[in-house]
Formats: sequence, C-alpha cells, structure tokens
Amino acid sequence: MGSEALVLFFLTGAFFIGIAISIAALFAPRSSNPQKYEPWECGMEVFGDARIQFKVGYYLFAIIYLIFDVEIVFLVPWAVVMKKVGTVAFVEALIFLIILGLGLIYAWKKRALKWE
Amino acid sequence: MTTTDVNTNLKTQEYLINMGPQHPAAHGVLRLILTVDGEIIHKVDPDLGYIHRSIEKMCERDTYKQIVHLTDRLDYLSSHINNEAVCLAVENALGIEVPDRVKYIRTIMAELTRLASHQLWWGVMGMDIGALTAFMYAFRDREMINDIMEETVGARLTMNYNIPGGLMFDIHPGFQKKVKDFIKHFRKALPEYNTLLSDNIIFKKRLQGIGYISKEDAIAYGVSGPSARGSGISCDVRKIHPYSAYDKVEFNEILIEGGDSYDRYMVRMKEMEESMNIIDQLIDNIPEGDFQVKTPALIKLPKGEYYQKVETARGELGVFIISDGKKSPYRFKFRSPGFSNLSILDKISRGHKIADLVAIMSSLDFVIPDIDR
Amino acid sequence: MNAIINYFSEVLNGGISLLKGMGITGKHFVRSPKEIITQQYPENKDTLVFGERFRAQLFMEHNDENQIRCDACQTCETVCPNGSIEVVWHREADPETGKKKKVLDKYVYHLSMCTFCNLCVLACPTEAIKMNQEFETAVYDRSELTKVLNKPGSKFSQDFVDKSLEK
Amino acid sequence: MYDFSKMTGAIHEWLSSLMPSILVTTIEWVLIGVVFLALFAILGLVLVILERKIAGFFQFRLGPNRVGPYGMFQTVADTVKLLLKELVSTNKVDKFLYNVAPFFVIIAPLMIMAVIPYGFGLTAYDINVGLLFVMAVSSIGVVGILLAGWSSNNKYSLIGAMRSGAVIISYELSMGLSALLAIVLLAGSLNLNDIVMSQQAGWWLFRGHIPAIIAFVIYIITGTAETNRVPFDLTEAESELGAGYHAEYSGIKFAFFFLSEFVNMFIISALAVTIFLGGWLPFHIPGWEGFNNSMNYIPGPVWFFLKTGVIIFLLMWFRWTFPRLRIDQILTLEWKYLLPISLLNLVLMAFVVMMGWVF
Amino acid sequence: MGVEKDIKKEVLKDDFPGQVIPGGNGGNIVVGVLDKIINWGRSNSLWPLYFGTSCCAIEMMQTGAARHDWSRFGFEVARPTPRQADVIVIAGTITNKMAPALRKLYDQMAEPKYVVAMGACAISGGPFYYNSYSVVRGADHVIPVDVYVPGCPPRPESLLDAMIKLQKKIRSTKNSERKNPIDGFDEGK
Amino acid sequence: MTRTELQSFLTSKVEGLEFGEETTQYLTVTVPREKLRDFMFLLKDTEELAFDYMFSLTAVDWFPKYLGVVYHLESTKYRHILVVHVNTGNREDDISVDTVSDIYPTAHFHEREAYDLMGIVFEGHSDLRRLFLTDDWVGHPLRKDYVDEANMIVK
Repeated sequence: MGSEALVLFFLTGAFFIGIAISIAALFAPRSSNPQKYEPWECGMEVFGDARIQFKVGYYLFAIIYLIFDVEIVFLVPWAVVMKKVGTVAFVEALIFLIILGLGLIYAWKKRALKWE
Repeated sequence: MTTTDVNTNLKTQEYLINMGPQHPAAHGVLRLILTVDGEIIHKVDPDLGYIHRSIEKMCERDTYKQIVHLTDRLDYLSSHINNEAVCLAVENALGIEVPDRVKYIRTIMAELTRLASHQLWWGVMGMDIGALTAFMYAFRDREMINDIMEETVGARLTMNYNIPGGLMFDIHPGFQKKVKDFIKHFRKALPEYNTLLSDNIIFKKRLQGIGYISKEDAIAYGVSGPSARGSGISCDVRKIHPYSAYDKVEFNEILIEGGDSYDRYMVRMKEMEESMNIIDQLIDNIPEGDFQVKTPALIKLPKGEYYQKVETARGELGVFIISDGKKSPYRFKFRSPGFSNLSILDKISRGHKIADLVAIMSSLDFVIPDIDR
Repeated sequence: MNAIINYFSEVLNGGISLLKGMGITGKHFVRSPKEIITQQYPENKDTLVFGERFRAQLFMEHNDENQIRCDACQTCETVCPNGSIEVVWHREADPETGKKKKVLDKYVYHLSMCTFCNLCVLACPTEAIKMNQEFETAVYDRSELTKVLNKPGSKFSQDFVDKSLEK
Repeated sequence: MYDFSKMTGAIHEWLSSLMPSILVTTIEWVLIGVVFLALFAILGLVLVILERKIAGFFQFRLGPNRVGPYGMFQTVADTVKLLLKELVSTNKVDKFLYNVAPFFVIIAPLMIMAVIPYGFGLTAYDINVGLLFVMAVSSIGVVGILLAGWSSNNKYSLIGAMRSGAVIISYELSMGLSALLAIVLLAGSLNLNDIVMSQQAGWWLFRGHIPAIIAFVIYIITGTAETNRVPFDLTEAESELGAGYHAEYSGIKFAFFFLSEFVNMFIISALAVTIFLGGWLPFHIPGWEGFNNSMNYIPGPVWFFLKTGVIIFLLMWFRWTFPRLRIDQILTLEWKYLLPISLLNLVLMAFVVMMGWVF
Repeated sequence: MGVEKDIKKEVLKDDFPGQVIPGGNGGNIVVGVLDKIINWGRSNSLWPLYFGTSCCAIEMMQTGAARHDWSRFGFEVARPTPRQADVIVIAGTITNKMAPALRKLYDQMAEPKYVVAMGACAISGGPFYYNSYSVVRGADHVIPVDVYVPGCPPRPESLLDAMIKLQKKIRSTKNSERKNPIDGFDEGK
Repeated sequence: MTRTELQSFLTSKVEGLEFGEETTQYLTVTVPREKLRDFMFLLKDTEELAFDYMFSLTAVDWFPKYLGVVYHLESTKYRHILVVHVNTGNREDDISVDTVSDIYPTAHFHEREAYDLMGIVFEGHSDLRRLFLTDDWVGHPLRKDYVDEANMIVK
C-alpha cells in the first residue's frame, strides 16, 4: 500500500474511538451532582486553577533537544550511505559528532542539564 | 562567561496542592497542603485530624481494662506494644510485679510485632518508591507472623493480648516452633529484601541525601525511634529505660550517623535482624509460671501521675495517666512517636521534589491514627 | 581520568545491582509453581483452618434441651468497651425458692460494633458466651448485624453451668 | 520463506475480477482496517491479562483466574465494564483538547503498527523511510499525553504531563542515535523490511559486536522510558501523582490511555525485534543445518510474535522489579549517561562498519 | 425472625444520630440476557479506590497480597482516582472531618459505583460509637453502602466473602431499573 | 543528676517552685506561669541540666480550678527526667501560657494540639491554629465540661 495507508489508519483509529465513546455516551448509566464536576484532588476542595505558570524545569532541555534532534536528522542520510562511501564519510561524521559532543559538554558545564 | 546557573532566572508561579487525605502515598489519611513551584516543594503544611477519633477523651470514661483495646487502634502496626505500654503503666501504678513468663512472652510478641511492622513498612516503602513486588514479598512474610498471632492471640492485627496483670491467654503449644520456623525463614528472606531494594542503585539514588535530619534537629523536634537513630541519636527506650525482658537480653542499638532517608531505611532493615536476635535469645528460655497475676475486677489507680515509655516500631510511645483514684483515668495522654516525627517533615522536605516527599514520608514511617489518635 | 573511570564503574555497578534485583524476582518467577502461596478462598472453604483461638463472632451455647448458661448477670454488658452487648431481662420469682431472679429475655449482640476483644468471654462467670469462627458475616443490610443470641424459649439451667464448669 | 504479498496479491486479484476497482479498494481498506483494529484490540486484551498473570507469578500469587479458563476473559470483562462506565469530566476542562487527546494516543500507535513487518511481505505500509516514520509518529503519541494532562485542569495531571514531555523528548535522542543510526549503519537502509532482510545471515544483535549490544541495551532502556513504564513511569507515578495525566478520565476514555500504554509496549518490542533480532526471520545457529531447516518450517509471524513476546516479558520483568526514578534522575540518566554513550557508540559502530568487521 | 426486628427498632430507634442512606439496587431474580452480559463485566472487574483510613486498610492490603490475592477475581487494579474506580472499600473509621471528603470522592466516581463498608468503624463507628465526639456512626450516613463486613478488622476471607456478595448483588441488578441510591436523598453538599 | 540533686539545684536557681511529693514517679515541679520561659531556658541551656528533649506535652483540665500544661523533659546526655507543671489563671478567660515552641520546636505541634483540644492559648506561638478539628468546631472537647449532643453519645 502507498501513502494512502496513513489516511486509512487515521480513519480506522478515529472510527474505533468514535464508536466506543458513543456507545459509552449512549448506554452508560449516569448521575449528576455538583461535586462530580470538580477536579479530583484527593477528595478536597482544589486550591485555585491548574492553569498556572508551571515551572518547566526542562525548558532548556527542550531547546537542547531541538538542536540535537535536528542534527540527528542530518545524520540519518549519512548512516544510510556510510557503508558505501566508507572512510570519508566516517571522518566527516566524526568531526560532526565531535562538535555535537562539544555542544553537549558545553551544556553540561553550563549546568543546563541540571533539573530544578 | 561565568558558569552561573542558567535556570535561576525563570519566573514561575507557586501553587498549592492537596496531597491526601485520599492519596496512595498518604499512608492512610494524612493531608499535606503543599506549596509547590513546579515540582519543588516550598512548604509542607500537615492538616491532621482526618482520623482523629478522640481516643483520649474516650479513655476518660473507660475502665483501665477497657482502655487496652482502644490502644490497638492507635498505631495498629504495633498494637501489642501499645497494649503493653498501658498495661505496664497500670501495673507500675498498682505496684504489681508480673511473672517472668509474662515478661518474656511480652517481649517476644513485641519483637514479632516490630518485625511485622517493619515488614509492612518495607513493602509500602517499596511501593511508594515504585517497586511493586517488594510489597508482595513483605506481605508473604508478614502473613507468617499473622498466623503466629492468630494462633496464640486469636486476632491478626488488633491483638488485645495484654491485660493489666499479665496476658489474656497462655501461649499456644505450637507457638515456639512456629516462631522458630518463621525466624529460620525470615533469616533467608531478609537478604533477598536487601538485594531487591537496599542495594538497588535506583533505590539508593532515590533515598541518599534526601530528607536530612541533623542530630540537633532530631532532638529538638522530639524525633524518636528508627528515624532518630538514623541520625545517630541513641534513643532506644529498650536500652535506656528497659521494661519487660529487655534487660535480660543482649542486643545492639542500631545507630547510623548519616541522617538521610537511606540511613533511616537501613536502621530499620538492621533492626529487623536485631529483633530476630532478641527472639532467638528468648524463645527457648520462656520460664514456667503463671501467665497473669490476679488483679481486681475493677482496677482503680491511686491518685497521681504515671508515665510509661515503650519503644514501638515507630519510636517512643509514652502513656501518661493522671488518676484521681476513680475507676477511669482523669486524663489519659498518648505521646505518639509519629506526632513528633511528623513535626519535622516540613523542615526536611523543603527544597526537595514531590517524589522526594513521598520517599521522606516513607522513611519516617507514619501511621496516621497514631498521629491523630 | 579518575572521573571517567568512576563514571563507567558507576554505570557498571549500577547495572549489576539492577541485574541482581532482577535475579531475585526472576528466581521467584521460575520457581513460582512451587512458591505460590495463594489460598483460593471460596473453594477452600471446607479445608480452611484458622488458629483455634481466632475470634470472629460471639455466640451463646445452647444444649439439646434449649438451655443456656446465661443468668442475665450483665457482667458482659458492663465489661464490654463499646456497648455491643445489651442484655434485656426481667425479674421472675423462682418457682422453687420463691426468690426473685433475673431472667434473660433477649441477649442482643451488635456484631456491627464488636471489636472481638474477648473481654466479655473472659468476664462471664458461667461461660455462657463464646467466640466462634464464623467469619462469613457480610450482609447487605446493616440491621442484620444486630443479633439476638439466645434462641426463642431458651431457659437458664444451673445444671448446664455446673456440667460445663466441671470440665 | 512464504511471501505473504503473494497471498494479499491473490486476494486483490480475486476481488478485482469480481467488482470495479473502486469497490475493491474500499473493501480492501475495510479489510485492512478491521484486521489491524482486531490486532490492536487483541494485543491490548492479551497484553493486559499477560501482565497481570506474570505479575502474579513474580509475586507468589496466581493472578486473575476466575473469569473464563485461567482468567483468560478477565480483560474482556474489564472492557465490557469500561465501555459501559459513565464518562465523567469536570466542568473546568478544556473540552476540545480533553476529548481529542485519546485520538492522539490511539492513532499514533495504530499508524506505527502499519509499517511493522509481521512476516515476509506482511506489511500494510511498506515505506522506504520506515524507521524515520516510526520515530516521527511515535512522538505524536506524547502530544496526546500532554494534551490530556493539560486540558484536565488537574494539578496532578499537569505535573504528570509535564514530566512525560520532558522524558519523552529526551529519550528520543538516544533512541534515535542508538537504535536508528547504529543499525542503519549496519543495514544501510531505513526500510524496516530491508533491515529485516539484511539480517538473513544473522541478527544484528549478534553480528554487530559490542556496539550493537550497547545499542540494544540503550534501546531497551529508552524504549521503557518512551512507554512510560517502570522504572520510568513517573507520568502516572501512582504513589506521587495519583493517576497522573489521566486522572480525570473515566470509563472508555481512560481505557484508551491504558490500551495505548500496552500497545506502545508491543510496538517498542516489535521494533526491537525488527531491528536487532531479525524480525520474522527464524532462529538460526550457523552450521546446524538440520536445526536451521526445521526452524524454517515455523512461519514468520510466529517467530515475530514469539520474539516480541520475549522482549515484552523483559519489560514486564523490569516493571515488577525496579523502583521508580525521579524526574531529575531520569533526565540525568539520559543526558549524562545514555546520550554520551550513544554518541560514542555511534562512532564505534561507524568505525566497525568502515573496517568491515561485521560477521 | 419477628423478635429480631422488634429488637432492632428498640435498640436503634432513638440514639441513632442522623439518617442512614439505604443501599438500593440488586435483588432482582429475573434479569435479561443483555443485563447478564453487562453485569458479568461489571461484577468481574471491580476496581477499588485507594481508600484505607486505618487498621482495616492493612487487612485490605493483606487481601490484595499474595496469600489471599483478590486479583483472582480481577479486583487488583486499585485506582487512586475516583473517576476510574468502581468500588470504594471503606477500610477504617470515618470521622466528621473526613466525611465531606468521602462524600466528594463518592460523588466524583463514575457510575456504576459500589461501596463496601469494611469493619466495625465503617459500619457503625464500632469502638468509637460511644463517647467519641468526632466519629461518624457508620459510613452509610454519608454514602450508600452496598455490603457491610463486620469485624475489627475483618479477616481477608471475610472481605473476599463480602466482595463475592457484592458480585452477587451486581449480578441480580436490572440495569433499566438501576438508579443511584443517593439520588433524591439529598442534593449533594 | 539524681532526683534530690536536681531538686536542690533547681531550688537554688529559681524561686517560687513547688515540688511534687516524694512518691511521684519522676521529679515534678510546678512553675509559676510568668517564669515558665525563663525556667525552660534554664533547663535547656544549663550545662549540668541539659534538658534538651521534650518528649511530651500534655494539656490537663484541672476542673474546676484551672487548665494546666504538663511538660515532660529528658536530657539525652544525662538521662534524667523532669516533669514541669504550669497552670493558667482560671478556666474561662485567663487561659494563656507562654509558648515554648521556640525553645523546643517539637512543642510547636503539641501546643497546637493543646490549643485545639483543650483551648489553652499559647502566647507567642507563631501559628496557633486548630490541628485536628475543623476550623468551625465549637468548644474544646477534652475539657471536662464539654458537651456535644450532636456528635457524642455518652454511654
């Protein structure tokens, strides 16, 4: 099958979920009371809203991840042809990986890899 | 460029979150109101009373014999030791000397209770840290102790075996053999516990350096039991103010100087071995004799104040009786180990993460009814 | 260099500790057919044996002639810490001596409140009540947990008391 | 080796002879959809009961054994119950995102399942950049978790979702570096079918020397992290966050998250098998001709699921042994241990490939 | 058992504080085929909520542990959040401070939901019935209870027995007539 | 220090102490309310006494005279024990005692408990709130004259 498979599997999944949810919505028993629609927090009243400026300690991780991920994508075509090209490709990639490693060491030394 | 911490400049918002009363790690119904920023805890405010059952008030209307069964429900994991505390206090106040047999049996039972309690703690600690199988291993061995209890006492958890003046029954004929079998089994099982969790790198990393209690803090906050001994404070009531048969046995008070969660953990692990040693020394030497001395049907304590300390699995339990000479005490106070241990939670968990709080709570080993009473 | 050695030895030792842990669980997995300790409760009902002192419910012993040993002295009621026993009685003249004596009407037992502390059994002067091991006590309605322990028409019998106390 | 594409081709031709091509396509689509849905659902049901049974055996107990023979229908009962359980949501949720989150967590694994070769020619979507596709789509699943956690308006969910985001983006790096690139170097292709075929002389795990073994270990670790299982299950972390990101989901919506966790586990294992363990290729020992021939009689899909089962068992073994890591430890493990080791390993592997040291 | 009925009234009449919420549902002898399938699913997959307040919680854990192993019935998937749980096993004392939380948890559970009151405290306050100022005399003042297990604490077999009885109750429920017992009792808190 | 030594040492340092009878289990001393903090500082900081471990703090209702607080102190160094009593003026309006929670941090929770259940107000306590009972609870249940008809069934 070609790339239309993506459409097919998307539709299949959506169909699956849709059917199941509609069965539940139609046939499941229900009851209603005011407390039911409050968020669960160990049985107590919640303090305020959960939409807060959450301290994402890995904010920097996300940025570093982005850099690394992009560079890994560069490595993918190299990996495919590495066998054929041989030494030249190895040396080139080695330089590339060393730079990548230096970047990691830099981030490490800057303590960007420390989760807080 | 200086190597300053790049993370420090991010502005975020503190928020409050309830942990408990219904929470898997609340060990019952402890409610902690956490002030958190991201995952870093800034403040822990314990809100107690979700299992406050007014036992102290009830004691003021019960007779001394009736009070004993209420203490089962305080720290239900060391129910036998709680019973013992009340009975010892009453016996001391009345000036009754119980037979040696009673003392020996009480001590063995108390150590079995301690083992059972530590086993449960170990299992739950494993579960809190995320190792689910530890829980089952602990309960397999705990079940053996429960069987011993069931046979001799007639109940599995809330035993009510002590009565003022002795014991409710004599030990079951099969008691000694069963206890020995259990000790034999558990001596093999305990190294497994250690391999499974204590030596596990993940487990170590989760606990080491977390929740540090200094020696001074531990004394000032009244921390007792294994939690204090993990900070290197000698506070074992069994050694300092011996009761029952503890002056007749040789055992080590486990002291580890470190003061972090892992040290508290290790104290308990080693205490289990010590408990087995104590039982070993006593089990074959239970003297013949009566298992109780006659007490009046309605005990009346002379006017005055009586205090009895015992060492439960969690630390120092104090029973404070003020008597006005009537059949019920005038004031009955339990100094529960968990209550004091809890008071240090805020101090030691600040700056740690939510996951650490769970580990710290486990390492302090709370039983909430013991705290709330 | 030391740092690098430490780095790798940490990885190695950590890995070994993890493998050891897996060894423990793996060992039990392999041995599991022998080591499984599960008791299949509803099926093993017939073979289930508890410790002989295990207490699950209070009951009153009746003999074949529907006689009981309880003379309604109410000791158990006073001794019970949580009021789970209530003795309902009236005074009746003894046909032989003419003295007025307590006669038991209903021996009410709140199973819902009992904590099985055994104080009542110990206190009973005539050994009229005992604990049995009927543990399957779950009910759908809480009022079913309030029980009358003496059967209708049961009578107190001194002979029965003497006989059992002799033993 | 039986080529399953012959079978599918035969079905196609038979259908084409009966009806117009539009109808054929439709029927084929429906067929494929049904087959994969069935596979998906059966996988979920089987894996859940398997996990519960295996957990039982690790813990001296029996596990479910009442519902059906050996408790086989336990998960069916669970499904019936979950299907007919009320769908509760709070009135503070972000309705759209809250409802759309389960779609992400279900569709992403379903799409990955399309590219996995279950047997010779038994792939729904034979794409030449298979591995890249898998990596790309698998990160969509995370979006579902993030959305679920954020839209629930529950602080525990929020923390869980944030943790999951942190973990999964981090571990994708090592996964890409170790699994993808190290083996792509060896196989010289991104197509999963080609990777499997390239292992006819022997599985990469054995042929690739030490770097392949290191890559495999790292892959298993990162795979466990990607599926949020112990010791990396801190997105749900029962003892810390209650239920984590799906705390506000009930009934069948929760079941989707539950299901996706297990299907993801299958996918991770299936990929491990495809890349390292020769996919559907039978187990061969060099030199043992008779043994190898008899192994060839066992059909490919059987081999595939057998090997996958082994890896799944390994993941379950982890789950029932290890404690949970803390969030900063997880990130430390990735960034300070796995990533540098993967980088080194990649160089090593490239060197090995360059020198032609592969068996 | 006429005598017993009288006694109950006599004993429970006056000093019983508050109003007991009745347990409802179940008890139908004839149920349809569809009902049978649904009830089969529901009764075999009772996922309990993590809710242990005191001593009974330990026995509940014991029931979950290897010796008694309630996973045989499919009960082992304990859920921390009420949304995904089917049954609350009230293992322990409910105090006045805890009661609103319990009610809230119950309300937040998705239908269908069941309650097992485990142990003397949850049934009637047990040892804390008299003289205590802070204990709810029975969890059924707060939420409707389906099955009561007496004991202090009940041994694991008793709890299993109660769960089996709960299964029986579920199997005898006509789903078309099923209603939440708390409906119409009060308007929530 | 032995009991008699302790008694004579304390008498020499502080005036106005009342010692309990000889027969009591531990040496018991009643301190005037005003001197409590000074006395506690003395107990903790004096080298020879070193009462650094407060293991119990009990609030007592000496009905109908006054409310009292009983402190149990132990020295982790010398292992001697001292019981300190302190009483409020009366039971109705003069019910305050100085806090010792800054001297013994463990008293922080214990004093909150005493405030909650007995209604003793600890002057200078940083965070005197109810600990066990809900904030809207009326009365202090451990007092002898506490009645609560709604919640309490007296046997």
